[in-house]
Amino acid sequence: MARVVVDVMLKPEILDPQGRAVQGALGRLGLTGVSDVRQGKQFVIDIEGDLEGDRLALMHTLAEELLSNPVIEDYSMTVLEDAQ
Amino acid sequence: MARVVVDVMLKPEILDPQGRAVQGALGRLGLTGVSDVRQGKQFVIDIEGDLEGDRLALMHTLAEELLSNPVIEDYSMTVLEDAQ
Amino acid sequence: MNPRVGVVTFPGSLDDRDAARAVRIAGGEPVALWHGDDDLRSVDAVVLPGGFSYGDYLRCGAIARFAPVMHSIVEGAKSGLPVLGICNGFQILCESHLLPGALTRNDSLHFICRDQRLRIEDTTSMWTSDYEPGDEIVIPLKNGEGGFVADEKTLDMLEGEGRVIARYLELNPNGSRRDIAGIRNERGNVVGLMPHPEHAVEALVGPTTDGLAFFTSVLNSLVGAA
Amino acid sequence: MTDTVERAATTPEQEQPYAELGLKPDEYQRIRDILGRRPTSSELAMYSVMWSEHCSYKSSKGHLKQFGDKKPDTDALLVGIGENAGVVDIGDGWAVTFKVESHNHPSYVEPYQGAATGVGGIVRDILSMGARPLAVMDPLRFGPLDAPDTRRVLPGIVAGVGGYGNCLGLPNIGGEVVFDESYAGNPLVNALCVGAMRHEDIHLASAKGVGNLVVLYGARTGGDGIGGVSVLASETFSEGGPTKRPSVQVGDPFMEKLLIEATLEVLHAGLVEGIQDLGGAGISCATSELASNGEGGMHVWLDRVLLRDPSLSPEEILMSESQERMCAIVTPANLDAFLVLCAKWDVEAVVIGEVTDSGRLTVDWHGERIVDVPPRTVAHEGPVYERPFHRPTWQDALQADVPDTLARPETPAELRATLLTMVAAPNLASKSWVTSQYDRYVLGNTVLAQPEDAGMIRIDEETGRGVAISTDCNGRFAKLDPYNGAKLALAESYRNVAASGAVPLAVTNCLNFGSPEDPEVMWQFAQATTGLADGCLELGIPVTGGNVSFYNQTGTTAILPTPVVGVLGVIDDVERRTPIAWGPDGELIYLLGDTRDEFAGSEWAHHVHGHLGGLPPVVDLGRERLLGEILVAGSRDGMLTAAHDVSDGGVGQVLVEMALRSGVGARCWVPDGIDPFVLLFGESAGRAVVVVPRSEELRFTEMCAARGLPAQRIGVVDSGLGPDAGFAAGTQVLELSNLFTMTLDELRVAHERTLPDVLQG
Ligand SMILES: Nc1ncnc2c1ncn2[C@@H]1O[C@H](COP(=O)(O)OP(=O)(O)O)[C@@H](O)[C@H]1O
Ligand SMILES: [Mg+2]
Repeated sequence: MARVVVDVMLKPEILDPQGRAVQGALGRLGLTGVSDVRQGKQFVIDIEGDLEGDRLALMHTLAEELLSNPVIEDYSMTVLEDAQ
Repeated sequence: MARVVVDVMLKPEILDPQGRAVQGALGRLGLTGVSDVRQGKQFVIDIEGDLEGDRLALMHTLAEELLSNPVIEDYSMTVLEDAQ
Repeated sequence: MNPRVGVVTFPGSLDDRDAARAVRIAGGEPVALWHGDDDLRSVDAVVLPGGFSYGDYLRCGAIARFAPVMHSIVEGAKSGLPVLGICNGFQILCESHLLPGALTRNDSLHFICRDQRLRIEDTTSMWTSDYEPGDEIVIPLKNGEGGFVADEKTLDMLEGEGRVIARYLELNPNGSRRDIAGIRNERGNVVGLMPHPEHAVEALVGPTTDGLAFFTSVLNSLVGAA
Repeated sequence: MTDTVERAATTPEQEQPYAELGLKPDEYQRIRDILGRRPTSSELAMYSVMWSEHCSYKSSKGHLKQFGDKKPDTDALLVGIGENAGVVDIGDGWAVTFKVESHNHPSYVEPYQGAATGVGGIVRDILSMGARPLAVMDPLRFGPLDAPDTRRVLPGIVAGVGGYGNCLGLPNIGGEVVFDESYAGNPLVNALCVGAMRHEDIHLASAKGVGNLVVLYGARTGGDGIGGVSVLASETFSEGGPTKRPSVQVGDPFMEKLLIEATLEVLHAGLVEGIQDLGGAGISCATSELASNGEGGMHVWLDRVLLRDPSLSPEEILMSESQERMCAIVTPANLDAFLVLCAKWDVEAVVIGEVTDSGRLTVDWHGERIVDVPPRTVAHEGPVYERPFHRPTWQDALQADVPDTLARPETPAELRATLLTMVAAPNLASKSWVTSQYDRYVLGNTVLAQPEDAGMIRIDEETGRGVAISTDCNGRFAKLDPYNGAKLALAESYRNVAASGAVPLAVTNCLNFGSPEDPEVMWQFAQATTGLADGCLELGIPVTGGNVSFYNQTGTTAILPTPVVGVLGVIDDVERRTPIAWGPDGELIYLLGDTRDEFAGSEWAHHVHGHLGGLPPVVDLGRERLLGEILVAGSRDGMLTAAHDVSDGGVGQVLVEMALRSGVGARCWVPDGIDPFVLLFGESAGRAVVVVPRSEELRFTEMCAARGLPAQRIGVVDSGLGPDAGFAAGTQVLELSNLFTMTLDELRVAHERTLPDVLQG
């Protein structure tokens, strides 16, 4: 059994209105010096069996094309093998 | 300068319709054996200066009370000091 | 003198004009309240209207909760000020912990706008006293994050204490636990409701006028108390 | 190194990438002639975006002129074509502005954001006239419903339209969802906005008053949409490799909401001399248009522009299409008050320039002059092309391929089965899967919204004065005959507005076509614009504005010519609106107009036979006008309970929609002399089905007879047909005497399941 964590973030040059809103709120609530906030998505995926070969490749493709939108987002993917 | 990463996930007992939809889509696109998907949020926060003492405590409070809603969500927070 | 009902405008509030109109049609005097001002202008009751306060970024209602006006409203509510949160207002009330639970993404994952049938379950609150228990009404529902959730214990408590004020009939549009459309606090002065009674006060522009009684309820409660 | 005017003068031979920016060699040469030197890279950026097809209308201008030349005599037009949006007088001191625009190509690349920013853009156009935006509509067109591409783009586009409009607090009161093979790979996303203001609040985009300040306010400028105008809109779309800067723009409807409130406050406080939205071509467009419309000169300090991305070059800042920005001309005395109101709404604002009488638009970047041009040459004196056009070689063959030999249903059972098939056809099925994702209630003034014939909003709560709008186009008709197809689109839209009880007043349009460099497409365009201009003259309603979208094609195959027409009407009291749901038992159902055997381009030929050929239905605008007058008089004098225009799908579709909307059955029949199939499915223009209370029957039929409009009784509302038809009492039934009966439940399932079955999950 494997656990895959996919983090999806808007590309740096794309406007992130959510991040901006959070940045504003953090400042109003007294946290000084916040220079940037970006808000992304995180997917935690539990998969039975080993994630290798074709399935791993497919997982990568899906992370890029389904879980993220390559036109505006970047993704990063980590496979944790030791998930219970 | 510090970078703080806050991951926010729905508590396990709360229904996650987005995760369910992703699970269905992964299966339809040929990824077998997906037993669970949860979708959460990730905040990447860049802060000027060192994050210590009161400011660190405030950041923790805000992660718990602003960035997540303790009624339905859990959060985890990591401080990366070496951000450029 | 007509009771004064404050309607709060946050950046991104959308149904504030409509809520004020509903107050006026019900016979009250609407008073505009500004998010950045903690002065409640001696209003007798407050409506937190629908919309997308702060764009609904982060979580619906999460940022609005910290607005200066909310400090005063939370304090007022604790000492009995009637407060009605509609849609985004309901979300703000939950985020402010004036009401238990939270509102999550619709299970369909779509924003949904429909004429929704509800059953009024509780008429002891200040905002539902003009209804009869079991009344069925149809008012608009429009939200993207309207699924009411809370842990089982809280849900049982709400049911046990009769604090579910309205329930969805025919179709649960957003996956709300136990078909809950609205709840109240213990005292009955604070009510949160996902559908929009303020859009059902004029036959011409709403599906019914079934929503008007929310507003007449509070006006009558206030007059009765005075 | 910054390319300055000084440098440009001393390095005349430096090569410049004008071709990559979409400029032709002769256009580049013209720029050199205008300036008397080579342009700087910033000037080149400016000219290239402003002279793109999207901004300069270089291929269409010559044809669009007809809308002005053939303008009917009218007092209603307060501001005509050429401004951000036209303005019409609706009486009682109210003015209304409305316009439709396309966002086709961006919505294919990124459906959600493309559609969302399309809504955002048109809303700012309306706002920039000084009006409060009041409602939106979204005419959409896709490839076949079950095409994989449609399943990718449709949900995203719908979510984007809804996501932006809902968050902005504008009710969505109508639109279209049309499926056709030709839109596969090239969906059409048109967005319409309507707003209202008092006459005295009308504002124009002009920089008047030397010494006045140019204030840029709203969102910060980022690297988005750079090249979007010139690359996406003026050259054929191709899935090229990634460019350095994203061509996709992300919208922030929350910022736009703040921008609306802040803008209306500064306008009402009298703090604004001129105002312009930033859309295509960003700062290049706003500064050159404001200057060109005003004193003629402007100086800009470009380094003062607030940036989201500090690495942007001056060329990129000039071209950036970052959303949610506006530009205002403010006197120095009013500046502080202006900034205070912006701050109230958390809107950033900065002075970036001033109005001059130099006759030049000059731009400095950190003290160096990077632009020095006559603004008119940028904004209004771009190239104009007389593109060659000719009637397509295939047009005659297409028109000769009449649908007369297509197999028609004959027996009652076949007719019944065909009706069930037709009400479930993607183009005729219920669109509530789409419209239920849109807020139609917000602002509390929506009187009619989908699935009514027209969207209607109340403008004045005191008097009940309001407006109704419909957008329509049958692209198949336009392909068979673009001239009459455009007239038919106009006729349908006009009829829809009249059916709601409003008096048609003005027209906007969005002309979606293939490549103007294809002479056959250009012929379609020329024919359609002429048809529309002639039609508006005949109907007596002026074109107030619109938009042209070219290059809608995949490979060399163009989309159906799609001149979307929006008609706006006024109603003095929205209480007397005419809905499509019929009233109580016993009311009489009448068909108005002439029914002919017309099936070319019909939904039946398309859906059942996949056939397109012949000549579209006859269009008689005199007749449309008469029908409109009767529909409006029927509403005004309380003679009509309901009305529904007859178009796609024919009378069968209309009866089903009216029955489903009211939840009550009816007994209908086929009048003598009409073939049942032709009645049920024919698409003759100039018709409507109306419902008349018995007490009004005589008065109504006499009015029709006196005016010469055929009115035939075809049914009666009846909720008690269940038992006779063999169903339980209370079952609602639509009966066609001597042919068949159907329960409303059966019809509802057929009508409502089509979209969800394909799109859900
Ligand atoms: N098809 C059309 N019919 C009538 N007017 C049109 C049409 N296309 C463009 N126009 C008019 O040309 C002017 C310029 O259009 P456009 O550049 O799209 O304006 P904006 O940049 O303000 O959106 C506008 O007044 C617009 O209404
Ligand atoms: Mg404009």
